[in-house]
Amino acid sequence: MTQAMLWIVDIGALLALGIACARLISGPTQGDRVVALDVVFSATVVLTASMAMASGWALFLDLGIGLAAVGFVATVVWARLIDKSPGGAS
Amino acid sequence: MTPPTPPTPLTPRPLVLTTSARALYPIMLLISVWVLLRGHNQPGGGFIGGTIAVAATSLWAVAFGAKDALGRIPLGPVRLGAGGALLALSSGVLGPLVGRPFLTHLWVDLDLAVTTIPLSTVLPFDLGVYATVWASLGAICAHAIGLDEEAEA
Amino acid sequence: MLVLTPILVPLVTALVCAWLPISRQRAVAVLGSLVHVVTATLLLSEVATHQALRLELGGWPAPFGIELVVDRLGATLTLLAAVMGAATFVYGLSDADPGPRAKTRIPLVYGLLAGVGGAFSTGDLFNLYVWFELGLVCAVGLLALACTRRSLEATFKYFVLNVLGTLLFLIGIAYIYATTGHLGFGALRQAALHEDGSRWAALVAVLVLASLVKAGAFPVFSWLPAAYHTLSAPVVGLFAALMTKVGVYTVLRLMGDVFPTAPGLMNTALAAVAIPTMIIGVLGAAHHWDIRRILAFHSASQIGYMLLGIALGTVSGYAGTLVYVVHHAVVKANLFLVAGMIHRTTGSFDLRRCGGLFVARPWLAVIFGLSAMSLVGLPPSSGFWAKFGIVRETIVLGRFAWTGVVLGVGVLTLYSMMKIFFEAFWKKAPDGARMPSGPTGLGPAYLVTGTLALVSLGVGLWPEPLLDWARSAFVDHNLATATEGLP
Amino acid sequence: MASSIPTGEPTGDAPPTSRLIVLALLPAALFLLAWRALDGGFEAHWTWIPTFGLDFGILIDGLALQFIALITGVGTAVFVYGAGYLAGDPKRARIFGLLLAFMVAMLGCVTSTNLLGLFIFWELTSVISFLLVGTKHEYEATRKSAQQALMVTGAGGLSLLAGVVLLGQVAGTYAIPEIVATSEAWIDHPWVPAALLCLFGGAFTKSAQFPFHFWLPNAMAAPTPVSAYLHSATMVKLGIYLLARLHPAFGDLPLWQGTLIGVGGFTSVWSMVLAVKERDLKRILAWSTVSALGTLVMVIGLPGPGAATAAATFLLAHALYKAPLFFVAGNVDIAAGTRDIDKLAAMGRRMPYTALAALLAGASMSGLPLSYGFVAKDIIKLAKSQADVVTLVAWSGVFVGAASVAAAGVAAIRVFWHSGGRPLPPEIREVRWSMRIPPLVIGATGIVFGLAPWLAEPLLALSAAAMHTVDDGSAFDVEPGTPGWTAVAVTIVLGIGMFVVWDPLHRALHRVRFPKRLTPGHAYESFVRSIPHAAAAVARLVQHGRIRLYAQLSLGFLALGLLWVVARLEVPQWPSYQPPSIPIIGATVALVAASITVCVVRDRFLLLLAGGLVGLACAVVFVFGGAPDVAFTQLTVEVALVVVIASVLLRMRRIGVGGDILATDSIAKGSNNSTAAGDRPRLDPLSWPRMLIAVVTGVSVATLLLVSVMGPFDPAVPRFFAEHSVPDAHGHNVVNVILVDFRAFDTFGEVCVLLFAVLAMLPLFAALRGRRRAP
Amino acid sequence: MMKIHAAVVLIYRFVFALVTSGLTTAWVILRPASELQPGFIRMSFGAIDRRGAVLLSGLTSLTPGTTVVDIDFERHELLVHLLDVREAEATVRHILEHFEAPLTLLCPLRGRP
Amino acid sequence: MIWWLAVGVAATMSAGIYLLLCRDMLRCIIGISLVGAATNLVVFASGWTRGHAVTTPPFVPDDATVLSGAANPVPHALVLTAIVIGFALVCLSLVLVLEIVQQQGSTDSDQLRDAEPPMDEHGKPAILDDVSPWDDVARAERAD
Amino acid sequence: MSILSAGLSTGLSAGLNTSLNTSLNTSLNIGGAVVAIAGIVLMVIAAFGLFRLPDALARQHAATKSVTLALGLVLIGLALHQTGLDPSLAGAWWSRVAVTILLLLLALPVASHMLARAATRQAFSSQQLRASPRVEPDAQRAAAGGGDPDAPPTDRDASR
Ligand code: NA
Ligand code: NA
Repeated sequence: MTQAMLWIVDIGALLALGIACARLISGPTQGDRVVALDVVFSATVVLTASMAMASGWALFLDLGIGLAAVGFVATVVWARLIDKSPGGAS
Repeated sequence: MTPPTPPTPLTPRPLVLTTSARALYPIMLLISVWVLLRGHNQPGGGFIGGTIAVAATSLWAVAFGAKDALGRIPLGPVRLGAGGALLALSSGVLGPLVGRPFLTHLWVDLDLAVTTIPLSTVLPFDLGVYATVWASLGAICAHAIGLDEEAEA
Repeated sequence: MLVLTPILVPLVTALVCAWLPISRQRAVAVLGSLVHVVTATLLLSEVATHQALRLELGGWPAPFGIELVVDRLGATLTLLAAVMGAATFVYGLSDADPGPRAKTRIPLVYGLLAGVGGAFSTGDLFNLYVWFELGLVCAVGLLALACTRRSLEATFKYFVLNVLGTLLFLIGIAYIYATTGHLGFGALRQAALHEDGSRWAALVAVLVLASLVKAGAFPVFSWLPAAYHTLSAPVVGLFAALMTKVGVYTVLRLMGDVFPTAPGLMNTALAAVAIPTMIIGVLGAAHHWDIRRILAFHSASQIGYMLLGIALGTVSGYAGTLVYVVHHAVVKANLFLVAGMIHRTTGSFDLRRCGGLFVARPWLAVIFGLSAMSLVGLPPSSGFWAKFGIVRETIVLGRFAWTGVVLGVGVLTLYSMMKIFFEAFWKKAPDGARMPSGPTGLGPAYLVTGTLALVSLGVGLWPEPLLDWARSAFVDHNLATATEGLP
Repeated sequence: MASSIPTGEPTGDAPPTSRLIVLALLPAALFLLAWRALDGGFEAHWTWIPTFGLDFGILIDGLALQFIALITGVGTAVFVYGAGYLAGDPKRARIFGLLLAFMVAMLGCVTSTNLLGLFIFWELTSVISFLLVGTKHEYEATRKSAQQALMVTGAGGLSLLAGVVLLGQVAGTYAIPEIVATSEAWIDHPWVPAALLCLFGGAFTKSAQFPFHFWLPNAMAAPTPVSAYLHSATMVKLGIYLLARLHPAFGDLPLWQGTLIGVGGFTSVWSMVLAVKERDLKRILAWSTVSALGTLVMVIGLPGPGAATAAATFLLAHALYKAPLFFVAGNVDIAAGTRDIDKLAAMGRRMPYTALAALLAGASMSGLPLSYGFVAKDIIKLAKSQADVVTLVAWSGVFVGAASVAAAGVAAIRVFWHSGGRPLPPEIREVRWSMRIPPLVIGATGIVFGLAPWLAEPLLALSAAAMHTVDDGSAFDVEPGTPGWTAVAVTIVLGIGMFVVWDPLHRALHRVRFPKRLTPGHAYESFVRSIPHAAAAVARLVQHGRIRLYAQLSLGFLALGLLWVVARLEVPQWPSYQPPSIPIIGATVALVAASITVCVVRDRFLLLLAGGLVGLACAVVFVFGGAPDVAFTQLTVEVALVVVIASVLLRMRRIGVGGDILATDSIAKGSNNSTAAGDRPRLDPLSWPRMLIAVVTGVSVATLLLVSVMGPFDPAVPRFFAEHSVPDAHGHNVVNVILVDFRAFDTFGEVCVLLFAVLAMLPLFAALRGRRRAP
Repeated sequence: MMKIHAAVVLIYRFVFALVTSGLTTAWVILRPASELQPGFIRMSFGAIDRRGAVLLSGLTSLTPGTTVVDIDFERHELLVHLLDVREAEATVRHILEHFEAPLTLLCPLRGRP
Repeated sequence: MIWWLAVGVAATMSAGIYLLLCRDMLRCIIGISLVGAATNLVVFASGWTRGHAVTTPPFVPDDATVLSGAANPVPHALVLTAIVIGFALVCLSLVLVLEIVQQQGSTDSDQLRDAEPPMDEHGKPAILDDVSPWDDVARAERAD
Repeated sequence: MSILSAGLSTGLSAGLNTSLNTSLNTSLNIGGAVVAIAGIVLMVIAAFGLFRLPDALARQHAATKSVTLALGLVLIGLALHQTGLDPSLAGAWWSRVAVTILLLLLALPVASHMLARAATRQAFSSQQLRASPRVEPDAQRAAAGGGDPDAPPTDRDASR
């Protein structure tokens, strides 16, 4: 059951990752991209959690913690930069 | 009570950002130090701790400006970076002082009444790595964020 | 601890200078250079009595930790780096184009010296890569220091091609590691004994290819003539002395020492790189009228000689390359330094705008003449013995075509050096040339360039110590794959 | 050519003879000292370069002694003459210094026992000659002459070096006596012909033999003392010296004989033809020097016992007449301000001493009886007859002799006694004593030796013995005194005839349309001219300034190298297939997708994001490859990269560089005509060579990875880390233990790299900040 | 004690808001898009200090369908983006009812009437 | 697993090299970062002996003193530092290009012809204006 | 921070170790899996929202709120499942999951706010924003707190 669940979780996370990446790439505004980036980070946290379970090493969750922290910073920083920038959509 | 100015589209410096940056900056630095300290046995260490501190600096830079963020790096980025490298170096020099090769780490168990704390030269080494990574990458990120600061200049 | 000094002395100097304000950097740098030269000399004398100095860092035994190994090859180049670092520093005290007064300049220079020193003294492949990176970053910093359009352009070209080389080097390290499980030179040497066959050669070839980029061999040399001439005089002197030499050193270390069992086809392939490098370099130089650009192309050409010495694959060839490296570092740096003085005196680096120096600055003419003779390889100069070692070995091995190229390129080198001599020294100063009438404040520059010219001359007159030393640097490795030549 | 240059030399009652004349005491003393070696010779050795088996040795035997006598004797004269000639010349100190250095180099060359030592001094003489030829370096013509002299002799020197090394390799030594002594043993070595050809290259360039003869007349740009010393009496004879030195070893080889006789003979004839084409007195003398050198070369090549004697004798004779004639030409030049024989006439009345010297030397040059030239030519004839050479060679001597007579006539008769029909300018008068005595003394010596040839015999006998093939004392067996009077008469009569028709002959020769492009001098010129062209072509090829093409060249080379490396792989073992986890599949797909995206995408942000995606995929690989530390670092770094990239791109947009990557969105000042987006040239259209290079590199790198992981991997190091991490390094995170302990030095270095990267960036950031502040 | 109670209430409402807003947004995604009518409104808040304003904005953002775009502290106004402006009135009332009171208690605006 | 990774390496490396050959300097830099990423993957995989990827992280459990059955930690350490360095290099190049763009107004690397200007009409190299910006500064400093 | 997490983990694992039995383990397994899968489904839906929703501002709702909730659910689900699988790891898991979720909760409003600002800045002009209506559920408060919404606009951004 663990395997099946992890399989589903992995697939789901990758799916979310893929969709988010598609939005990341297709834009069209910077705002869209930074929104997508946030999703990317969250999906990656899911992947680390899945790895933590699959490997039996809880320490992969630490990765998730760090990722949540710095991912947040990335989102905020990028959003703020867009917020400050003069023009409209790229 | 009449506000002094008419409604604005977007305030230039978001209150949410500055307030949360004030709160998160020390927390993130604490996390980074924690990651640094536990690095010898758990994931972490100087490099990773340093990069988390860099995230804190970036956050501060984006909230309060690059200059302010650089000013919050103790000693300033160049001196902290150089000092970190020198610290790492000096941790290696203790080895030769007791007749062991350079960069030989020494371990001493500090016997307090309650508990013994293992002290070692690994910590200053990793601390030096942490300091330099923070200072260097923090300077890069803060300066980069500062590239776009003309609105406030 | 002495083994550490090639790295730590310049590095600590750099770090302390980075800490200090610009007004107090110079004093530290003087001290650093002094200690650097003294320790490098001590190191050399140590190595002369012991075979090689080793230090297992952190006390971890050799195949496991990082080992620093300074043998005669490394010690020689370390001393070279220290001396050239000190020389260019003293030269920088004159007002011959000292370069932008930036707070980061002295730290970057000493960082570069540390990177170079690290490359010369490490006994570990990945550690070598680390020092490569340090040198690269510092070089980029020095190139970009002026922030002019020209210097940034040079920086970009330098950066792209050199980073590529560095990354390829790292890939090569990964291959070697994946195959052997080792990174230390000693363990790799052992592993190489059991390895032969094409796969091994292929993996070593990747490392050599990457080193060729650093060395500035044709056709991966474009960064060199694109970048050198944008630097200020003392820095370009340092670059000329050391940058490409690190690449040559690496090729020498890899092919001559660590992986000596690499088959002979590699040597032929290296010659196939070295010979076009010599020719293209010397022809490219003949095209130019800017002294620094002439000299930069000549650097490439001379790299060809050094690589050819390695390609010979014998002790004499390797020794010839070592002698050549030492000679070229001194002489080419000196020529670049003289170019800076010419610029200071005539206001231009372009030969079409210089002139009249033979009369106006006779001692400069003497210094240039001695160095140029040395570069051409006319006796009695260090260049003659450097070239002779390689010519002789090509003949010993019956590679007459190589001999022909070596000698023919010499003629073209002569042509270029004469061109500089004619235009800058013999020709009358053209109208509008701004020759300063008063003192030019070139005292330290004369001291340095004069000394270096005398060093070259001295080596030319009594080369035996250097030749014998260079030979001994390789003889004891017992690596000769070809028979010793006579006489 | 050189005569057109204003000399700037002192005339008439200009400053007195320079005090530098005391320097003449040095060669004079050496000259006297050298005679002490006449009985027994002198030999000395010092260890010099054992690495190459080199001793620095000095050997003064007969041949060396003759050359020493020549160098110091003529040297004394030159120093005396030069003190007068260069009086008041601001460059005189430098010239004297160089002449002294030159003398030392010459002495070193002729006394060195070691071929390599000889070579070193040989090259030194070339360099000093270059500097002396370039005395009047302000003039381009002078510089060209100097360049030519050094290029030709320098290239010859390199050839000589090759020859020396080859010979050293064959003979096992560089010591000349040993080479000579052991030549029997290795003379059949296949490398010997190559060595000889290389040696010839050196000797012929130095001694201006065809086809390298052209540089010598051009070197007449040098002041007269220099020409007299270097380019007639001494330096140009170094080639002769070398050939004479090695003659004992190779004299019996047909290659040796054939080449020397052929080249020397032809040179001696051809250069006299060229002499007739000249009007400049100094150049005429120069060509006759070339001719004499050719004769010497030929004579050395002659088999038979007389050759050595003939060579030694002619060597002496030539020095005795050519040096004074050069002095004479210099005197004429000083007095009249020209060396053009058309403008010179009837100088004898005003310059009686110079005219006398000219007569004395001219007689010798003509080989008139009672002069030493006569003795020499006679011995040469004898040597030829002994050698049984072909008639053509024998009779070439008659032509050369006749032409010499004519040239001597021009120099000694025409200039001084032939009245050109024009009145002599009043300012012409005899030169000062220091310029009169040297030609007179040497010229007179020639006559003295002609009257009493036995005076020179001890020296010449020794010299000839040294250059003779068999050391049996037969060298000097040629008894002079049986002159072929007919031949002498024919030569002199012919010579007088040529002298008489010198001008018509000159005009006739100029009318002959010789294909100029075939002359060696022209070949040299084209070679020198072609260097810049070839160089420009090379520069166009390798220094076009376009980084992408640099990268293309470099990467093409690397790709080729990698391909070569991969192609040379023997059928390797490949890793077995191991089914991957889903995230790895996802990461791979992401890598491929991102890779394709970055290549085709137009938008800058997209490009950077796709690049960031690669980093993310790498992080996934690291996570599922069991490396949380690495993944963590990758992710945090990725975040920092996002920050930096976003900042940089936003700044770019502020500058005005838009999002579209394929368009040249230049805002370069001046080109303010804003082109529509559709008109913009596409910067980076997809190109096949680039793709090919990229794919070859990528696939090769991956292939080599698959190949290299097949081991044989020695697990000792990771095992050591696994075992010692906790007990000895007190850490459970082995990666961190490696970073801070096992391989802490790497970490330290990398940390420094980071710091210095920041130092490198600080000026850039400062510049960017400064630009923002600027309006 | 009042403050602790207020804080506990706030945290509870915070988590509750998070869950409901997450699910609501998911529902918004899944239902046909044409039903939405997004837009901005402005909303003033009471005597709360800066920290309180930030907290309020955070809580507002967690309310389903709303996001605070800007805080104009000088005017004591929030600029709020709504997924559906037709529900503006109800949303604003909900926010003020649930969050303003505890925040006024926790972070009162000092130095102002 | 290594086969999949090899595919990823090949793709990333190829794309990186392709971008390096482009005229746009920004593309060049992304090319460098891609090549760097591919390099990191190669180094990472160099610990997979015979292509067999061990995915257990190299941490010694709290109750153990010897690591067993875990991934080879050496490449991890090497990659870790390489990542940080790669980041610094990419940042350096980004800022460098930004300053170039600031000065020349475009990211076209073909316009980088200031240090290597084209030849003049006679095929001779152009004279570089060799008065460096700090030249006058140095002179002024000497003056006082 | 570390003390807190250490204490939490020891406490939790001790408690769970003693009290759990096999059936509880199984139910934890199944329950955890359900929660995790529900979370991941929610995440996919949210990601899907990046395409379904009309503009960046609307997408931001999906990206922040739904994704955060989804992530929380996945983490809690996995932690539950892990507790069922191997109670000895439960402490380590729960402490870390708690920290992560705490972090997410802190980050969510800020990120959401910043994202919304960015999206707004890119998609809407100053005029549009000024024209946004003021919604006042309570008329008295409006009089006390607000100025005149229709006052002539002066761009404060520009004046700085
Ligand atoms: Na060089
Ligand atoms: Na490392």
